[in-house]
Amino acid sequence: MSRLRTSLCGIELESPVLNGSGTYDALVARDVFGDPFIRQFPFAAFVSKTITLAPRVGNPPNRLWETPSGMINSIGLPNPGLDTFLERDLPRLSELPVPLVVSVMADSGEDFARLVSEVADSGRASAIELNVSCPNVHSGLIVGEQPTETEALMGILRPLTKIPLIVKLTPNVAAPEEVARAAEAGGADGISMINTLKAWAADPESGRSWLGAGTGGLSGPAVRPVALAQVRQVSSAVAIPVIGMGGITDGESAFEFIAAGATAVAVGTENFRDPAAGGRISAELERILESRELDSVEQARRSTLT
Amino acid sequence: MSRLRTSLCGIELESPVLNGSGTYDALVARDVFGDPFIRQFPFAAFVSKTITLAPRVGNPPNRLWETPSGMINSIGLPNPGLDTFLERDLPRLSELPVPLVVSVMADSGEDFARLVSEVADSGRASAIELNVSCPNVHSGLIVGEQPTETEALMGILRPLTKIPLIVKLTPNVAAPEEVARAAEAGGADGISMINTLKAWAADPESGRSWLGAGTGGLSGPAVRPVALAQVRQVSSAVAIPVIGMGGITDGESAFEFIAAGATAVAVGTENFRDPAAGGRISAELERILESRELDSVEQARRSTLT
Amino acid sequence: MRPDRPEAPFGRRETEVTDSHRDGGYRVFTLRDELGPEPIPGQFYMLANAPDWPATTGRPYLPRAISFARSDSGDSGITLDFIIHEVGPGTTALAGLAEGDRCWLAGPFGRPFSIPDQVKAGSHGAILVGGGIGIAPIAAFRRRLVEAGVPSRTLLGFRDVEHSGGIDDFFGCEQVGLAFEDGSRGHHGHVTDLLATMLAGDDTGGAVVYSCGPPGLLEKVRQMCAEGGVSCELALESPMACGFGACFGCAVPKPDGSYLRLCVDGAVVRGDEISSAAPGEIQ
Amino acid sequence: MRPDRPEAPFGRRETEVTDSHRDGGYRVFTLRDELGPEPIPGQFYMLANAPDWPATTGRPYLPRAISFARSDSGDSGITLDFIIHEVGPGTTALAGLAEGDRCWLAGPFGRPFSIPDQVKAGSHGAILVGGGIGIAPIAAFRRRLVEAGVPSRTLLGFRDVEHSGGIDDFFGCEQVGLAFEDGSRGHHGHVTDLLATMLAGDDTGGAVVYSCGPPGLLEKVRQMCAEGGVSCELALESPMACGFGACFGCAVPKPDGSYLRLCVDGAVVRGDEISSAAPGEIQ
Ligand SMILES: Cc1cc2nc3c(=O)[nH]c(=O)nc-3n(C[C@H](O)[C@H](O)[C@H](O)COP(=O)(O)OP(=O)(O)OC[C@H]3O[C@@H](n4cnc5c(N)ncnc54)[C@H](O)[C@@H]3O)c2cc1C
Ligand SMILES: Cc1cc2nc3c(=O)[nH]c(=O)nc-3n(C[C@H](O)[C@H](O)[C@H](O)COP(=O)(O)OP(=O)(O)OC[C@H]3O[C@@H](n4cnc5c(N)ncnc54)[C@H](O)[C@@H]3O)c2cc1C
Ligand SMILES: Cc1cc2nc3c(=O)[nH]c(=O)nc-3n(C[C@H](O)[C@H](O)[C@H](O)COP(=O)(O)O)c2cc1C
Ligand SMILES: Cc1cc2nc3c(=O)[nH]c(=O)nc-3n(C[C@H](O)[C@H](O)[C@H](O)COP(=O)(O)O)c2cc1C
Ligand code: FES
Ligand code: FES
Repeated sequence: MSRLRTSLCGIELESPVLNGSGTYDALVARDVFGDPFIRQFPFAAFVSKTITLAPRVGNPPNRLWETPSGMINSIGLPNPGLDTFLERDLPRLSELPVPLVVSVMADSGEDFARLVSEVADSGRASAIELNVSCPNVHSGLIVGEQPTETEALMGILRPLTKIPLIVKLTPNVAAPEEVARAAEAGGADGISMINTLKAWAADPESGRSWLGAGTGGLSGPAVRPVALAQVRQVSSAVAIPVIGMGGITDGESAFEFIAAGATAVAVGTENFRDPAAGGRISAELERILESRELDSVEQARRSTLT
Repeated sequence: MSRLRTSLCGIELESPVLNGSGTYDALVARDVFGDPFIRQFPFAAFVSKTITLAPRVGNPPNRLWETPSGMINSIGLPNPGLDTFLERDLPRLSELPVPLVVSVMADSGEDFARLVSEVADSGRASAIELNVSCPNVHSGLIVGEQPTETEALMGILRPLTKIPLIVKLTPNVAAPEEVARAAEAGGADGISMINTLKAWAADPESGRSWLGAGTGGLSGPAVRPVALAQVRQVSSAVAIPVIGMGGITDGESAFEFIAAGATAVAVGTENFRDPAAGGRISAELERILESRELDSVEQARRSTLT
Repeated sequence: MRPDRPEAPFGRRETEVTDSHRDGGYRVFTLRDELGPEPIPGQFYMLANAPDWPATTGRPYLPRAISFARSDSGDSGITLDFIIHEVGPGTTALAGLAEGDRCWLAGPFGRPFSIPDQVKAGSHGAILVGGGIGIAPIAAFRRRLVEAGVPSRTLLGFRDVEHSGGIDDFFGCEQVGLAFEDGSRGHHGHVTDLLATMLAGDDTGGAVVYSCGPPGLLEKVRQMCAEGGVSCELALESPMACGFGACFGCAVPKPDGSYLRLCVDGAVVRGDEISSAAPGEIQ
Repeated sequence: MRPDRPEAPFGRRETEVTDSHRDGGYRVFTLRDELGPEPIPGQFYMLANAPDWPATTGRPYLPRAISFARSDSGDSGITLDFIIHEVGPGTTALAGLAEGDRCWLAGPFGRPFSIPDQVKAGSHGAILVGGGIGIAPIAAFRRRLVEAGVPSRTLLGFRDVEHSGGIDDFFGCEQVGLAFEDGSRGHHGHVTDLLATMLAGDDTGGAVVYSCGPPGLLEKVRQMCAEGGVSCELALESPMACGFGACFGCAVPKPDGSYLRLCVDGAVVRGDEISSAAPGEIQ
C-alpha cells in the first residue's frame, strides 16, 4: 500500500483513510467482530467519538431518520466524560494498531483547556480534534461559526501542547474558509470537515419533530456535493492540511475529496452500511491512483489544483 | 380543490403549490405540450425565472451534474434582460391562467429599484420575488447573507410599490432566521426558501471542476432535510408567510414543509422528472389533508406547531 | 448472566437467496450464509438487497435489522430463514428478493435470549409470547429450547389474518396458544389475555417469560411480569443505522435516565433493564 | 425553416416494454406508447425505469434523454424502438428492462431532422453519417426519407465490434457504407474517410449531410461540410435534466457567444448554428 502512505500533520499513515468522529466504536467492534477486526483494521488512524468533561447520556430517542441518500442523527454526543475516558477507554484505544486522534468538545475555553491538556498529557493521543460545533457558554455564540471565537479558542489551547490540534469545522456557515483561516492563524495544524448539516424531519404521523432533540445533522452521500465545495474552498484558503469527509462511500468519492484539495479523508455514515468500508475504500483508492499512474495521494492532490 | 385554497401575501391561490424560480419555462412548455399544459396548469401561481437589468447568456457548460438524490446546476441566470422581458415575455406570461410572480436580481440597490418599479408599474405581476443570493457590487457582500444588507435593500425597495415583495433566502448561512427577520423589519411580505446549497463536483476524468462556472447549487431530495430545518427555524422567527421548497417530490414531502411552518410550497427539480409534478403534488396533498381531516393548509400548518 | 454470543465475520458479505414465499400476511425467505457462525436466537442481521440497495428516491439507504427465525447449519454453511412484514421501502425490497437473488448481510449481531436457568437460577420452564412479526425470534428460540430439553409453552397474537403468517411453518409441529384481535382464529382478543390466564395458573412458578412484538405488547408483558414477580426477557426494536454499536442511534431509556444501545446491549433485554418497552407511547 | 413538431402529451406516462434484446454491443428495446403522437426522426424522449428509478446510491435520479430509432403506429398506439449504449447507471438501468416491465417516458421532445428540401431549397438527396450509438436517430430518419421518396446514402462508423450494434436490424435492408476503427468490418478507419470520398465525388452537389455521433465526429463533419459548402444538420448530445426547456442545463455555444438550449433549439441543429460540436474538447 505504499502509494497510499500519507503524512498528516507530521503523523505517518498507511493510507489517507480515517473514520469520522462518532461513527465507529472500535472497542465494541472488537468484541462484536473479534480479532479479524484488529487484523484488518479499517482506518489508518482512529478518531474517537467526541469526549466532554462531564459524562453525557445523549439525546432522547428518536435519534435517527433515514433521508434520500443520507440520514439525520441527533445522537447528542453520549460519552463517559473525560475521567472515565482517560481511565477506562483511552488505554484500550491506544492498543489499536493505528495512531489515535481524540475528539474533544466543551462550552468554554477553560473546559476545552482541561480536555486538551489531560488528553495530551496522557501521551496516548497522536493528535487532538477540536469539535467546535457548540455554543460558547459565555458568549452564546457557536465557536465554529465565528472566526474570532475560533481564533480566541486556539489562543488558549495552542500553548498547552505540541501535539497536532485539528479543528473540525461546522458546514452551517456562509464562509467556512474564514473560520479555517482563523484556526490556522491561531496555530491549528489541520482542518477536519465537514460536520453534519443542520436538518429536520417530521414525524410521519403527528407532523411534529421526529427527532427527540428537535433537529439533527444530515450526513451521507446526499451532503457530498456540499462537502466537496467547502473542502475545495477551505483547502485553497489555508496551507494546513484538510481532512475531507461527507458522504464518502467508495474510492471514487474519496478521490473526489482529494481532487478538491484534501490531504486525507474520513469515512462516516458509510461505516454503518459496511463495517469494513474503511479498508475497502483504501483499496479502491489505491487502484484509482494506480490506474491514473499517480505515485501518491499528495501527487493526486496537486495534479488537480489549478 | 377548496381544501387547498390558500391566501399568500393577500393573493388568493387555488392551491399552495407554486414552482421554484428558474425551474420552469412556461412559454416554451406551452409550445412543447400545447393546450393541455394551460388547461392542466401545474402551479397555483407562476414564478418567472430571475430577471436582471441587462441580458445574460448564462454560464458556460457543463451546467448540470447529477448527484445522489439530487443535482447541481450552474446555469448562471440566463435571461433576456428587463427590457426584452417586459416587452416580449411579460405580456405572454400574464396570459397564464394563474397569478404571476416575477423574480428579479441585481448587484446594486439602484438596479434592484429599477427592476422592481418597472415590473410593478407593468401592472402584470401579482408579486415580486427578490433573489438576494448575489454580491452587492458596492459592498462586495452577498446581500442575502447579511441581515443589514437585506434590511437596507428593503428600505430602498419597499417604498416603490404596494405589491407584495417576497425575499428569496440563500441557505448558505449560519442563521437564516436573522436574514428573514431583517427582511420582515424592512417590510417584506413573505419569505421564499431555500435556494440551492453551494456545491462542487469533480470531472471524473481530469479531477478538475466539472461545472463550467466552477461551483454550482445543489437541489432535489438530497437537500430536503436541510430545507425543512431552515423553513422551521425561519417560520417560527417571523410572522410573514414562508414559501417552502427544496426537494419536494410528492404530497408527503409538501406536507412536511407545511408541518415545518410553510404557508405555501414550491416545486423545483421535480419538474424536470415529471413536467406535470405540480398538479400531481397538489392532488396528493389534497388527499393527505382529507385523510387527516384537515380543512385547509392553514389548519394543517397550525396543527403541527407546538 | 449474559449468554455468550458468536463473533460476527468482520464486514458485510454477499449471500444467496435460496427460497422466498408468501406465508399469510408475511414473506418468508431463506439465505445461505457460507461464512457466518451459527447465530443464537434473539440475534439479528443487518440486511440489504445490494451494497447500495435498488433504491427508490434514495431510500432504503441504510441496511435493515432483521431477526432470524430459523437457522440450520449444513455442509454449505448456515441456512437462515427470515420473516418479513412489509411496512416501508426496506422491508418491501427485502420481500421482493427471489430465489437466486443476492442479499448482503452483516452479523449476527446483538445479545440473544438466555435460557431460563441463565435468567433465574433453577428456573424450570419458558413461556414464549410473540406478537405479529415478533414471532420471528420466538420461533428460533422455541426450537433451541426444544433442543436443550427445556419445556416451553408458546402464545402467539395477531391483529388479523392479513397481519399474520408463519404460524404453521414455524410453529406447526407444536401446540401453541393463538389469539386474534378480530377473532378469526384462536382466542378473540389479545395474546396478553392468554398470558394472564397462564400466569394466574399455579404451574408457572419459576418459569421465565420471553416476548417479542409491538411496543405496546412488550410493555404490557413487562408490567404483568413485574407485578407477578416473574422474570422476563424482551426482544425490542428501535431504528438502527449500523447494528454493531457504531452509531449510538438505537437508544432505549434505562430506569436511571441513561440509555442502552439496543444493538449491543440488546436487542434482548431483561424487563428490569429498561424504563419502558414503549417509550414513544408515553411521551 | 424548421419542420413542425408534434405536441408532446403533458407530463410523463407509463408504457410497457414489449421487447428487449442484445444487438452487438448495444441493447435494443421496444415500448408501446398508447398516448403519444408519432414522433419525427431526430426527436427524443426522456426515459426512466420508474417514477423514481430503481436507483443505486440515489443515481440515476433524473430521466435520461434517448432518441428513438424506429417508430410504428398501430392500433394500440405507437411502438418505439430505442438503442442503448450502457455507459453509466441510467443507461444500464434502461438496458435492464425486460419484456413486461414498465418504463416511464415524457416526450417526444426536440427539433427533428428536416428533409433536404427544408434545409436547402431544391436539394435532391441526403448523406447520413452515424457514429456509434448515434446511429439511432439516423436509422429513424433514413426510414422516413425512404417513405418520402428522398434518395439517401448511409455511412456508419464504429470503434470496434464491442462498440457497435443495430446495423443489421436497423439498416440491414439497405446498402450502407461501414467503417470500423479496428478494421474488423468495412473500411478500416473513420467514417469521415468515407464521407470525404463521397463529398469528393461529383454526384453530391446539393445533397444535405445529416449526422449523429460522438462530439469529435460531429465537429469533423461540421468542418468538412463548412469547407465543402455543403449544408448539414447534426443531432447533438449534452447533459439534460428536463428535455422540455425548463432547466437551461443543456447549453450549447452559438457562434455569437450566447447559448442555445439543446432540448428545444435542438437536439438537431444546422452546422452553422453552433460554434463547435465538441466544445469540451477545445476548452
Ligand atoms: C433487532 C430487530 C429485529 C427485527 N426483526 C424483524 C423481522 O424479523 N422481520 C421484520 O419484518 N422486521 C423486523 N424488524 C423491523 C424492521 O427492521 C423494520 O420494519 C424496518 O427497518 C423498516 O424499514 P422499512 O424501510 O421497510 O420501513 P420505514 O420506512 O423505515 O418505516 C418503518 C417505520 O419507521 C419510521 N420511519 C418512516 N420513515 C422513516 C425514515 N425516513 N427514517 C427512519 N424511520 C422512518 C416510521 O415509524 C415507520 O413506521 C426488526 C427490527 C429490529 C431493530
Ligand atoms: C438528445 C439525446 C439523445 C440521446 N440518444 C441516445 C440513444 O439513443 N441511445 C443512448 O444509448 N444514449 C443516448 N443519449 C445519451 C444518453 O442520454 C446518455 O448516455 C445517458 O444520459 C447517460 O446516463 P448514464 O446514467 O448511463 O451515464 P452517466 O453516469 O450519466 O455518464 C455519462 C457521462 O456523463 C458524465 N457524467 C458522469 N457522472 C455524471 C453525473 N453524476 N452527472 C452528470 N454527468 C455525469 C460523464 O461525462 C459520463 O461519461 C442521448 C442523449 C441526448 C442528449
Ligand atoms: C451518528 C453520527 C454521530 C456522529 N458523532 C460525531 C461526533 O461525536 N463528533 C464529531 O465531530 N462528528 C460526529 N459526527 C459527524 C461525522 O464525524 C462526519 O463529520 C459527518 O457524518 C459527515 O461524514 P459522513 O457523511 O461520511 O457521515 C457524527 C455523524 C454521525 C452520522
Ligand atoms: C436548474 C435550476 C435553475 C434555478 N434557477 C433559479 C433562478 O433563476 N432563481 C432563483 O431564485 N432560484 C433558482 N433555482 C432555485 C430553485 O428555485 C429552488 O429554490 C431550489 O432548486 C430548491 O428547490 P428544489 O430542490 O425543489 O429544486 C434554480 C434551481 C435549479 C435546479
Ligand atoms: S444501531 Fe448503531 S449503535 Fe445500535
Ligand atoms: S434539458 Fe432542461 S432546458 Fe434543456
